[in-house]
Amino acid sequence: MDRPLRLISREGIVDSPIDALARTVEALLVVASQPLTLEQLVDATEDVLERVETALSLLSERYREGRSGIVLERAAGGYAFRAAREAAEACGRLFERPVERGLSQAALETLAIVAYMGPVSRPEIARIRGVAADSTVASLVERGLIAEAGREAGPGGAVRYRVTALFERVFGLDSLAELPRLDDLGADAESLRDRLLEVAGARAS
Amino acid sequence: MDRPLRLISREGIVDSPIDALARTVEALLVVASQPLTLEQLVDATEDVLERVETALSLLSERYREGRSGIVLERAAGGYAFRAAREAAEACGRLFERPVERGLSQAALETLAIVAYMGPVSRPEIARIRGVAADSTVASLVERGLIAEAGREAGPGGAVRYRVTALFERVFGLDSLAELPRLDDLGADAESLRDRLLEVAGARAS
Amino acid sequence: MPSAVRDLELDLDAFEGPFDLLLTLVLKEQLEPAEVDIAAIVVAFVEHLTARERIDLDACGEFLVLVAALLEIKARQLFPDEGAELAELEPEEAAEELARRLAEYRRMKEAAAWLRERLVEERERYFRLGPAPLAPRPERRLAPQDPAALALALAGLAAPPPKVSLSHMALRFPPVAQFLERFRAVLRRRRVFDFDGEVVGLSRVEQAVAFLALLELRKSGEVALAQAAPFAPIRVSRPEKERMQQWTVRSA
Repeated sequence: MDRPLRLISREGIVDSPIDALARTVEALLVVASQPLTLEQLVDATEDVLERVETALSLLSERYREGRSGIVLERAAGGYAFRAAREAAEACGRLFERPVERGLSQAALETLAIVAYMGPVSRPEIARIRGVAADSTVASLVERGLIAEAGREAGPGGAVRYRVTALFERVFGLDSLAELPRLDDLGADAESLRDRLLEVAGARAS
Repeated sequence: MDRPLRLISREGIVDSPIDALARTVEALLVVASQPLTLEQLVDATEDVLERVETALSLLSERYREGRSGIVLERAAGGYAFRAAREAAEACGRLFERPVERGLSQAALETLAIVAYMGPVSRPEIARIRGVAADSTVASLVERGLIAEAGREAGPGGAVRYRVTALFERVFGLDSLAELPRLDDLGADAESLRDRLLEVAGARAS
Repeated sequence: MPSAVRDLELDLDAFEGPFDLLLTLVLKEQLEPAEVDIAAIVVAFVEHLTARERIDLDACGEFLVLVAALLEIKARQLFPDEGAELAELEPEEAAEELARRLAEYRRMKEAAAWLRERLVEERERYFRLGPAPLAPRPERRLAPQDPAALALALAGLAAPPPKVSLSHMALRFPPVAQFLERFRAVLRRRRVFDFDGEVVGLSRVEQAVAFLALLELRKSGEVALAQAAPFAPIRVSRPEKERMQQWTVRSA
């Protein structure tokens, strides 16, 4: 028996409780304005976790690339509907991409700093990038990719920023843990340090 | 043959052009934040009106009450997805937000500025806080904690804001006169404003 | 007068030609200061000096001003606002700190490149921004709040920020273009003028930049320069036939 049929309730086919739950989850996902976590789905459906997970796996079978124009995806720590990739061209004719359109190199570097090191303040961003960060930060806030996250400790502390769920969604990340590790570049710092010390030594002798 | 299957493309089932079109329409509808008119759908799919109408009727058969948690609705001259009625309670629980315990630093600072110095404009709030105020002000207006209170003098003057009765209720104040005194910061709103702008200037330099 | 400094021939990775052209290109932002190996310039100058019979103190002074300016520009580009902080460290600590920051920035540049690639990969993914068309509008409710938090927030905003040392920003560079325009304007009014008379009252650094502008004008054939004797005023006039110098710039 084909799985998607199990979601369809009508005369002649038994409507199992899990199908009803899957329909409720569908409904929640189609009205939500952000990805919904498993916990949110459990709370809203007032059902149990295992059953909600089963419903989600039924739905991801039904709503997947090549089979449906609506695709269920994992994003920003939750579940959300999006358009199928095959419809990208049609979507491009109707919808703008205000969040990521025209992101400058400065904006991407700032995003990288906030994503890897956040919460981080404007002065810290400026220190790392070597140029003032004010307008870049303002534009990223306006796009909804970063948001305020309190101030630095102490009097007169600067506002700090973190990346948002929208950032994760736009870049197709389920969580920030999916950002590539940059540890292997640590060796770089070593060799740079040695070179600088060499120069300093040469000067002193 | 059951109609919904015609939308499903996979081995063994022929994927007719109208099914592909229906998937594209599905995709457009799930991305839209407004109902889409027939004309918009025709433009975006670059297809002909009659075929788009056929695709829509296939979709309204698939996405209807009792059969699916997602329901295709003709609304306000356009088409849009909504949650099925059977999921109304779950949706209600999803959108009924728990009572928020506190305010973000951004919201608190903005509220404090408006409460002590209002009516005050967005540019002035931004100057004092040292960061753009747009999203924070918009969110406080939406939550009913601040409201518009005229404009700054002169042509093109910026909208000014004051706190609301809801604000007073939330903070347990009978009137703004009951706000905690700020003797060490300045005797009146005017000297407070000067002090804050001076510090903000020092922070920005 | 040939100058031991201006005509100092350099052969670096990023640049080949006389020192004054290098400075001009850096000030006009046509050459990345980060690419310039300043230690190699110092070595070249010291070799140049030792090849001469006696120490040219004037040349040393001019060189110090110009190379300090170059260092300042390079340092400012790499580590803005950090000069004072680094100066307090021991050389080894400073080297370590510098290396750490350079590596940090390089990592962030790589992360930015990864994000850019990711955007390209993900550009076929469309999703809804904002609420669904027919979704209920939620109402946000807030628990009772303490008004003291408002006073505290304002007190935080009224607290002066920590002091940042700006001592290393003391050297300010006026753009070369400013002097180019200034000298052109003077030459439109007068056929000849004294360089010293035009720059009197300016700081050493401004004089150095003005001098670079002058060299630039001579190079492009817009002015002719003459000096009656060493240390005599430099006379600037509208051009006659001037020898064009052959300089080459190699890209990094």
